[in-house]
Formats: sequence, structure tokens, C-alpha cells
Amino acid sequence: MPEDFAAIETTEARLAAEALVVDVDGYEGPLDLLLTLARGQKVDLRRISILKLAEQYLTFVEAAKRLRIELAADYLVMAAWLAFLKSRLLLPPDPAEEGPSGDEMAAHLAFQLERLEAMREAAARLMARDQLGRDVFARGEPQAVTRALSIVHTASLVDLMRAYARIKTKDDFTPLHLARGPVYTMELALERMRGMLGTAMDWTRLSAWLPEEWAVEPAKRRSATAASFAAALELVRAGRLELRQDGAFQPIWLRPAAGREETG
Amino acid sequence: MNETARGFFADGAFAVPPLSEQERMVEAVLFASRAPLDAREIAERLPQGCDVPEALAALRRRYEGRGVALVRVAEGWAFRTAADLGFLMSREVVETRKLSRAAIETLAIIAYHQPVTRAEIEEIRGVSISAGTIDQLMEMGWVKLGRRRMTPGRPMTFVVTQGFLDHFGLESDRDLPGVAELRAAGLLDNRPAPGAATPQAEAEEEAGELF
Amino acid sequence: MNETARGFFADGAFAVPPLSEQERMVEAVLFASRAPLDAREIAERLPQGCDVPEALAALRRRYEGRGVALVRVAEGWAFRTAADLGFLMSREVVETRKLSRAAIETLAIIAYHQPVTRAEIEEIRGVSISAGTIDQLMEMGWVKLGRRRMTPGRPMTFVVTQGFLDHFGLESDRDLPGVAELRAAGLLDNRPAPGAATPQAEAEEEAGELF
Repeated sequence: MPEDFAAIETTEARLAAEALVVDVDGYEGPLDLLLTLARGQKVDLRRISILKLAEQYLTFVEAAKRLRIELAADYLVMAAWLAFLKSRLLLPPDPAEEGPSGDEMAAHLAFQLERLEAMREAAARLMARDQLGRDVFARGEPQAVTRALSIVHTASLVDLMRAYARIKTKDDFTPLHLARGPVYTMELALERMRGMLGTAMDWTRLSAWLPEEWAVEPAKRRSATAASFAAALELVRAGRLELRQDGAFQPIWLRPAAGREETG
Repeated sequence: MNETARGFFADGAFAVPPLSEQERMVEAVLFASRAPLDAREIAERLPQGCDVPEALAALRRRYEGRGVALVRVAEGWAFRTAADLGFLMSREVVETRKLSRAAIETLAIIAYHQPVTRAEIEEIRGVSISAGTIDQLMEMGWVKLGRRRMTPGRPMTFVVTQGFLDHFGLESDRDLPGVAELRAAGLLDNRPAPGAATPQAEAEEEAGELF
Repeated sequence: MNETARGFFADGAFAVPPLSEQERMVEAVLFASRAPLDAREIAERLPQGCDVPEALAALRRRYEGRGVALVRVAEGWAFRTAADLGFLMSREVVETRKLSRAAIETLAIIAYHQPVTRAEIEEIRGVSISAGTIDQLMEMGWVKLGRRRMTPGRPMTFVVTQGFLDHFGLESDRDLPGVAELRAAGLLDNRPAPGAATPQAEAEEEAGELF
């Protein structure tokens, strides 16, 4: 194995390769590795020897394989591509051959390396700038802008018509239920009249026994009158009330049954 | 870093910056601070030996008559908008909102049935109307009071205004499409529209009106 | 209210305040805001007829060499502490999450190559972008989506934001350090690999696949 490393041209590259062998994970992919190797050539990236670079990379991959270090697929793809590039660079160009020349491919790789290097430098310069919140500061206590909010409500004619349509069609869609008119039940009348028995002394017209809120509107008055009359009959049956009517369609008079005990 | 700053830092940590520089420093510190700072707190941030009261006085004079002023706030110092420019700190924001369902229905009933009493509107809608609904329509200038109804209690009636007709692009209230036309336009066939209003929102709206 | 202010408000809403007064107003409005405001936003808050660019120019001159400076950020303007006084504000330093090398490089590539697609960023860095890198930059408010590229697949592009320019004290993306030299050296070109399908051919190929 040492003899393989001896093949590496310079000590520098060898050291770089060794470093790489132990720390492949430290490199973000083959391009990153190539850039590191290229920097080892200590020349302007535009005058880099791609051939030398390819050899360095292939040596690295070879060494890594022997050390049984797992290499990600893209490292191997790059190795294959560089081997191909190397053959193109070394062999005299074959005019019959299709595709880009070795020089074109090499130029593009050099461009990629230079561009990556340039972006790394740009990133470093960017991060070295004065940064807001670190070197430069905004007003610490900004004054809130109070907003006087005025709300304008609006509606269109279609909204208006839809609304009216909705009201007009509401009945069509409500589930069927029997409309129940205002009904004063006999139970209610009975309860009310039992309560009044103590205070009423003499003959009083049935209409005076009706609750006030049921005495005005005709429909309600009818309901309350009927319920109260039925209740009165019930109370008469119980012996608690006396009832008289002087003739057909004459007023009905009621009074508590004096001195008579409830017989049940 | 400007020349002055470089100068006194190069000279060593104990060189006191000139007063004009101290003033700049107080200016920057107060500007960036999240709360007013008193003289002691300012001094703690400045290089040693600075005359903070002097720098504050100079800074205060410099901002006299400017758009912001260096003012005393409780025990501390802070920059504040000049009192006469306070009006710049409020912004009028006009927001357009859709009329609520209760309001648009009430408006529609008034438009189609005018003059109409409150009780009649409630009868047609089937729910009671909250006090704010008619007020809102009147405030918007779309509804006004009509004549009192010559019935017991002499209830007020409501009618729509010229402003209402203008807004909805109607020549007169007779131009309102009739129910037959609404049906022809497909507006009456709209089932109580899913999507028009979520049942949840509707329920809440009506509940709000009822109670 | 000072005399000048009283004067022009008493004269009616349409009197344009004198330039010195406009400058005060712009000063007040910008001092109160943490984020940069552009000329239109400032004009909206000032009385009608104000010459905001003129007032801004006068204001910028007035603050030259002071502890705070009026700086331009893309279309906006903001007051910021002078860069040489940053050391005084150690208590105001906002601790930010440290960016990974990948994130910093990705940010630089987006800034210098914008609008740029994810594939292009990967091509430049030679590795795929790990999930979360661009998200992080977007979360920090430094990167946002640009227009879709009008090529097959209509890939999204990324651009830097005003917040990015504000953070790094750049007036515009033309002020990125070394951008002119990089452009002149052709290092910002999108140069396809030789032998790789031309974008046109690729487009046709992909289109064929799609339809």
C-alpha cells in the first residue's frame, strides 16, 4: 500500500489524500474534494492542470478502496468521468469521434471549480459584512402606528335580492309542523282561578277572571274565555264556585261558593 | 469604522473619546435601546470616562426642532416623535366589509315592503331584530324613518332613501325586481345556500339577534 | 404644535408644508418604524404634495457622520445605528441560529445568481441540497420564491428578499461584494456542460415525455 502512495507526485498532495482518506465525510461531494485538491496545486484556478487533478482524484479513490472506505456513488461516478476525461486529454483527438473534446470538458471542470471557489469567497465576504442585529441596529423601541379603522359596509343588488329571495323561500324549506295559535289552556285557567277564589267576594263577570294579556286581542280572548269557562265548570263541580247566566248569550257570572266545603 | 473611532481605540481602552464622539455614541445607544435608559445605564455602555450628562445635553440641543426629540421618560431618556407630528403616527384605514346577513335581509324587507314597521319586519324575517341592525342601516344612509302608521301605538315605519337607490343603481323603488323576476333569474331557486354562509356562522348570527 | 405646523394646518388641508417641515415629517415617520419604508409608504403618511425623495436626500445628508444613519435598502429607507458603533450595542445583539456552511453557500448562490432554481444551486455546489436548507433561509426572511422559470417543468426559482439586503446593509443586489467582478469574469453565467443536451434539446425531450 505505501508504494501506491509513493506514486503520488508531491508530498502535499499525498498529505491531502491521506487527510481525505480518513475524513471523506468532511467533504461535500466530489466537487468539494476536487476543489480542495486543486487548491493544493497553488496556482490560479484558471491555470490548473486538470490532468494532474484527475490523477490526484483517481489516486484518492484507489487508496480509499484499498482502505475499504465506503465511497458514495457520486465519488465513483466522478472517478469514472475523470478517467474518461484523462484518456481524452492524453490521446490525440480523433476527428471521427463524437462529443466534446477533452479540452472542452477540462475547461468546463475548471470553470465549475472556479465558480464554486468564487461563491465560497462571496459567501465569506457576505458574512463578514456588518449585519443587522449584530453590528448595526434598528430602532429598539419603534413607535406603533395607531390605526384609525373605519369600516365601510357594502352590499350589491344581487346580495339584496338573494336576501329577499331567501326570506321569501324560507317557508318552502322549513320542516312541516302544525302551526299552533295562541291557546290558553284549561290547566292555566284553573290554576289562575283557584288563586283568585280567595279575593273575589261577589258575583263577577267571567270576563273579569281572564288574565289581562289575554283579554284584548279577539283570538286570545276567545281562547281564554273558553278555557276559563271550562275551568269554572270544573270548580263548580268541585263545589268551590257558583255560576249563573240570566239568559242565552247573556254574561256569565261567577262567585266563590260561600261556606260550602270542597267535596272533591 | 470611522477615523475618530479607530483613533481612540487604537490608542488604548482608556482614552476618553471626544465629546462629539460621546454624543454620537449616546445617540446610537438610545436609538437601539428597547426601553428608556437613565444616565447611569448609558454610562455603563460607553467607554470609561465619558461625560454622559454633557453628551445628553448636547444631543438634546441637536434634536431641538427636529422631527424626533430626545425626551425624559420617567427616570430615563428616549427618542420620541415630536409632539406636533403625532398625527403622522396614526393612519386612517378604510376597510370594506360585507353587510351582515341580518342587515341585508332587513334592508331587503324594508325595500320591498316600505313603509314597514319593526314588528312587520320581524314577522317577515321570523326572528327579532337587534337594535343595532336598523341603526346601522340608517347610519349608512340607506334607511330612514317614514310616517307613523295610523294604527294603535302609532308605530314608526321605515323606508329606503335616495342614497339606497343610488347605491344599488335603481331609478326608483319600483325598479326592484319582483318575486317572479327573482325566480326567473334563478335567485329564488337557491336552496338555503350551502356555501353562502356556513351553518355555524348563521346559527351564531341569529342566536346573537335573538338573545 | 410649533408655529410652522400650526401655520400650514390652519391654512387648510391642501397647503403643502415647506421642505424643512417635510424633512421633519419624514424623520419622524422613519424613526418610528423598525422596517424600511419606501417612498410611496412615506408619502401616504405625509400631507399631499410633499416631495419625499427631496426630503429623504436632505435628511440623509443631515445624518451623515451621526450616531445613526439614514440607509437605503432596496426601495426602502430606514434609520440604523452607525456601523462603527456596533460594539456599544452588545446588549441589543440578537442571537441568531448559526447557519451551516451549506446554508451560507446556498444563500450566497441565491443572492449572486438570482433568480436561481434548486437544480442550478445543486449544479454550482456539486451536491444536492439537503432538506431544510432553503426552508431555513426562507424562515429567516432572507429568501423567497421568485417567478417560475419558463422551461419545461416550470421549476420554482429563488430570490433574496429586502430583509436580506437590510440584514447585510446592502442598498441593492448590485452592491453584493464583488458582484461586478464575478460577472465580468463570467462566473455568474449559467454555462451548460459541453456535450450535455442544450436547454433547447432538453426542453423538447422533456416536453415529449410530458405529453
